[in-house]
Amino acid sequence: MISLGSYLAISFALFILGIAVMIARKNIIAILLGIELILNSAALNFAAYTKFVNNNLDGHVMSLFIIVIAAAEAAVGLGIVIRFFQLRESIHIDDAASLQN
Amino acid sequence: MSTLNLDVYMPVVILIILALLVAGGSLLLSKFLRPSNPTELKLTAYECGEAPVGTAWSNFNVRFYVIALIFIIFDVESALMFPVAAVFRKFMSIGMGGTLLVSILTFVLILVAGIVYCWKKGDLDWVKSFVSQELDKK
Amino acid sequence: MNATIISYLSQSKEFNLIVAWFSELFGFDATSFVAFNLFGVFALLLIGFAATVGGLGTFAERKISADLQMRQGPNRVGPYGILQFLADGVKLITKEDIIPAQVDKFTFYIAPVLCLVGVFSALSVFPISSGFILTDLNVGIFYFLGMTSLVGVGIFLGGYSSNSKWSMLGGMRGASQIISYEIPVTITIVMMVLLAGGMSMGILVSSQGSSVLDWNLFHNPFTFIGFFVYFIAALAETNRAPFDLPEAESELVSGYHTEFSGMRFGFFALAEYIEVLIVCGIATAMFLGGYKVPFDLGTGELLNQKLGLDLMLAKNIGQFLEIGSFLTKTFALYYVVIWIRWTLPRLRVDQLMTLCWKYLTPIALFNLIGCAVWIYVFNGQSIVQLFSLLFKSSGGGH
Amino acid sequence: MFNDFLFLASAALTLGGAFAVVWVKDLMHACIYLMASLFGVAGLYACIGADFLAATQIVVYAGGVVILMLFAVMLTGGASNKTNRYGLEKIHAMGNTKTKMVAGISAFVIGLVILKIMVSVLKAQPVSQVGANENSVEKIGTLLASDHILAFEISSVLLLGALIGAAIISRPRKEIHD
Repeated sequence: MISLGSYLAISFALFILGIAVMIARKNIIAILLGIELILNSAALNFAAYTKFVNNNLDGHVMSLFIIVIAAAEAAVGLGIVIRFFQLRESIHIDDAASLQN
Repeated sequence: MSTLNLDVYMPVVILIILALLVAGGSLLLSKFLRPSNPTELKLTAYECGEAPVGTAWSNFNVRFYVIALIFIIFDVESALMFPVAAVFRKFMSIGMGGTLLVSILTFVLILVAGIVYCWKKGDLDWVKSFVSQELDKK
Repeated sequence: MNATIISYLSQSKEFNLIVAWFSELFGFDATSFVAFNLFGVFALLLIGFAATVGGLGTFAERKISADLQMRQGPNRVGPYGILQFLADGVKLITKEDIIPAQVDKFTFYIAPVLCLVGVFSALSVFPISSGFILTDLNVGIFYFLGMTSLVGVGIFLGGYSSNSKWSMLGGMRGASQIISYEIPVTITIVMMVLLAGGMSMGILVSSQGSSVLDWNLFHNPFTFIGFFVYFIAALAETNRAPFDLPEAESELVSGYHTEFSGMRFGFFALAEYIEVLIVCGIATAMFLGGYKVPFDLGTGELLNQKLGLDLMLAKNIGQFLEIGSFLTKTFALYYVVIWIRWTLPRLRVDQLMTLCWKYLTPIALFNLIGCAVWIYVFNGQSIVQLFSLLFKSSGGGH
Repeated sequence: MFNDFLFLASAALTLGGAFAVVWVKDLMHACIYLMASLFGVAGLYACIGADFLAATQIVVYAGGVVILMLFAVMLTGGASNKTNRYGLEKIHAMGNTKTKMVAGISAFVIGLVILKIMVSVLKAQPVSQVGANENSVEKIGTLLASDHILAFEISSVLLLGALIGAAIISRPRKEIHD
């Protein structure tokens, strides 16, 4: 039941759902939610390969750094979203079409 | 994976399920005991007798976000610090405590620099941020 | 294998007999099955205990505040009104459950449950005694941090979902206060992990001795400061007075649970009181020697050798002694919490944030650095050991 | 037995939460479902003995990122996101037919890939036994302090940059109000 194949399948499904969120949503925050899902699928892959393929825990460390980077990315991305909302009164992705206000 | 013994996680699962059961059970029990005669007036938001105007889901001040931002940075920092702190004694026993101490101090001080920056810029104080905005407007 | 209550019980032969009986009944190794049921039983016991303490906490709070204010307090229901909390529970259950029309139903339903889930699941690493800890995870204290941070989400959603100005303000205040004060708590816990050399509750407790001077509280000056930093910050994290800004009844009517009535409000209140208990217990385990009893009676060897008791019986007696010691310290801290609530006036929001960001967090960071340097310089010895060494050397001098 | 239960529950929570993030319209609910999905991922970590990763997942995501998301939703108008100029309710949860087509094709392709990998991998025998019972915290700490020490320090620089950058970006300025 708990095997590499099942973990890879779950990771793939998570990745696809994240892509679907990024495609389907027109809201910048929702797109950031999708990015979080995608990063989680990558971290899950690292952990699964550590468990089932090699013997050391480097994969866990990589997943740890992925989590760190995901948190930093969420912080900066949401900061940009809030700044954008202060400028445009909207967080719709189609409003972010110009480079300067 | 039969060799992997996950029984240590049983209490966590059991307690989460029990929490859901307690919540659902007591709500179900009270469903039979409590009266239910809602009126127009009961179902409005409580605003000390005034009629509520508009929705409460309005924009909030950005100070809340800066607080949450600094929080998550320190949260992640702690997530990185915990395992290193846990092996500090072990490294000292094998005579590598000095290098680990230096690395920990570097790690912490770099983040202290970030806190000092936010402090100087007035992101940390709750009231002065108004004043700084006013100064920016002028 | 992590130490769990099962690994303690499995030392007795009755447990093995039960396992053997179920094994031959089912035809496969039933250890996991028996463990599951026993875990369920003890989890129910723990939840019942915590809920009773939470209920009695409301009663004790009224009585103590009455004493502090020279009043009578509840004295009608039962002897000294001790059954007051049962009456309150009945009242909460039979109260009408009003769900206003403007609320966001989904979040309105799950917000109180999130608080309960966070608090209850944090109970699973509650170190009552060396044997009676449900599961002693390798990442125990870290898991505790994560699970209690669910309460912040629950409070924010409670404020958001009820779509009322008071609730919204209370929810935002509560969430920002909780996450702000989580930083000093986390940094202090990192310091204790640095000191103990492990993240599991067992290691945190066993890193300190049974006598008072061997507590981590007196290990070095930084831990002494760190205890107060942790206690203040954890107190603020549970939204207790003088930090109860989210439910400041003079500014926001009742804060994030203005629109909640009946049991849904009861969940918030229960979660708050149980969280106070958990915070006091963790402070006891990290700083005040936890469940340690003098002469290591908990292990039972002493009783076994001196009094010739059966080893298992001696161990059980030791467990009860440990539980007594742990609960005594915890309830002493609980009394201090209530005492503080009825002594100090409420802070202002800016004072709250100033206290967190400009006092507690820098002090906690300074503590972390200082404790690391102390451990490196003095090779992990406590200040008491250093003094004893000093006197020994001087005594050897003449 | 319990392992399978934990694994199945975590997988169901993960995928169900992620699917709900795709499906629901209210952004706040999407954040909550994201939290459920991340809890499921933590459970999946626990199933393969990565207990520290599971705890980190809970602390950083449930405690940090989700709170940050909820704050950002509130700061950008809260539930009025549903009724801003474009309005989320005008957008069907899965977007228009174009995005539906893209999603369908990509799902088909990825399904094939998953099938391929399942067939090839399911018979591969696991080499390592990183058990839940042995202390993975010490190993991770040793690795962080010895092999990955540079990444450890640089990550603190990354966090510093993220803190200062996000603080500068989201700090209120004067041209907001005109």
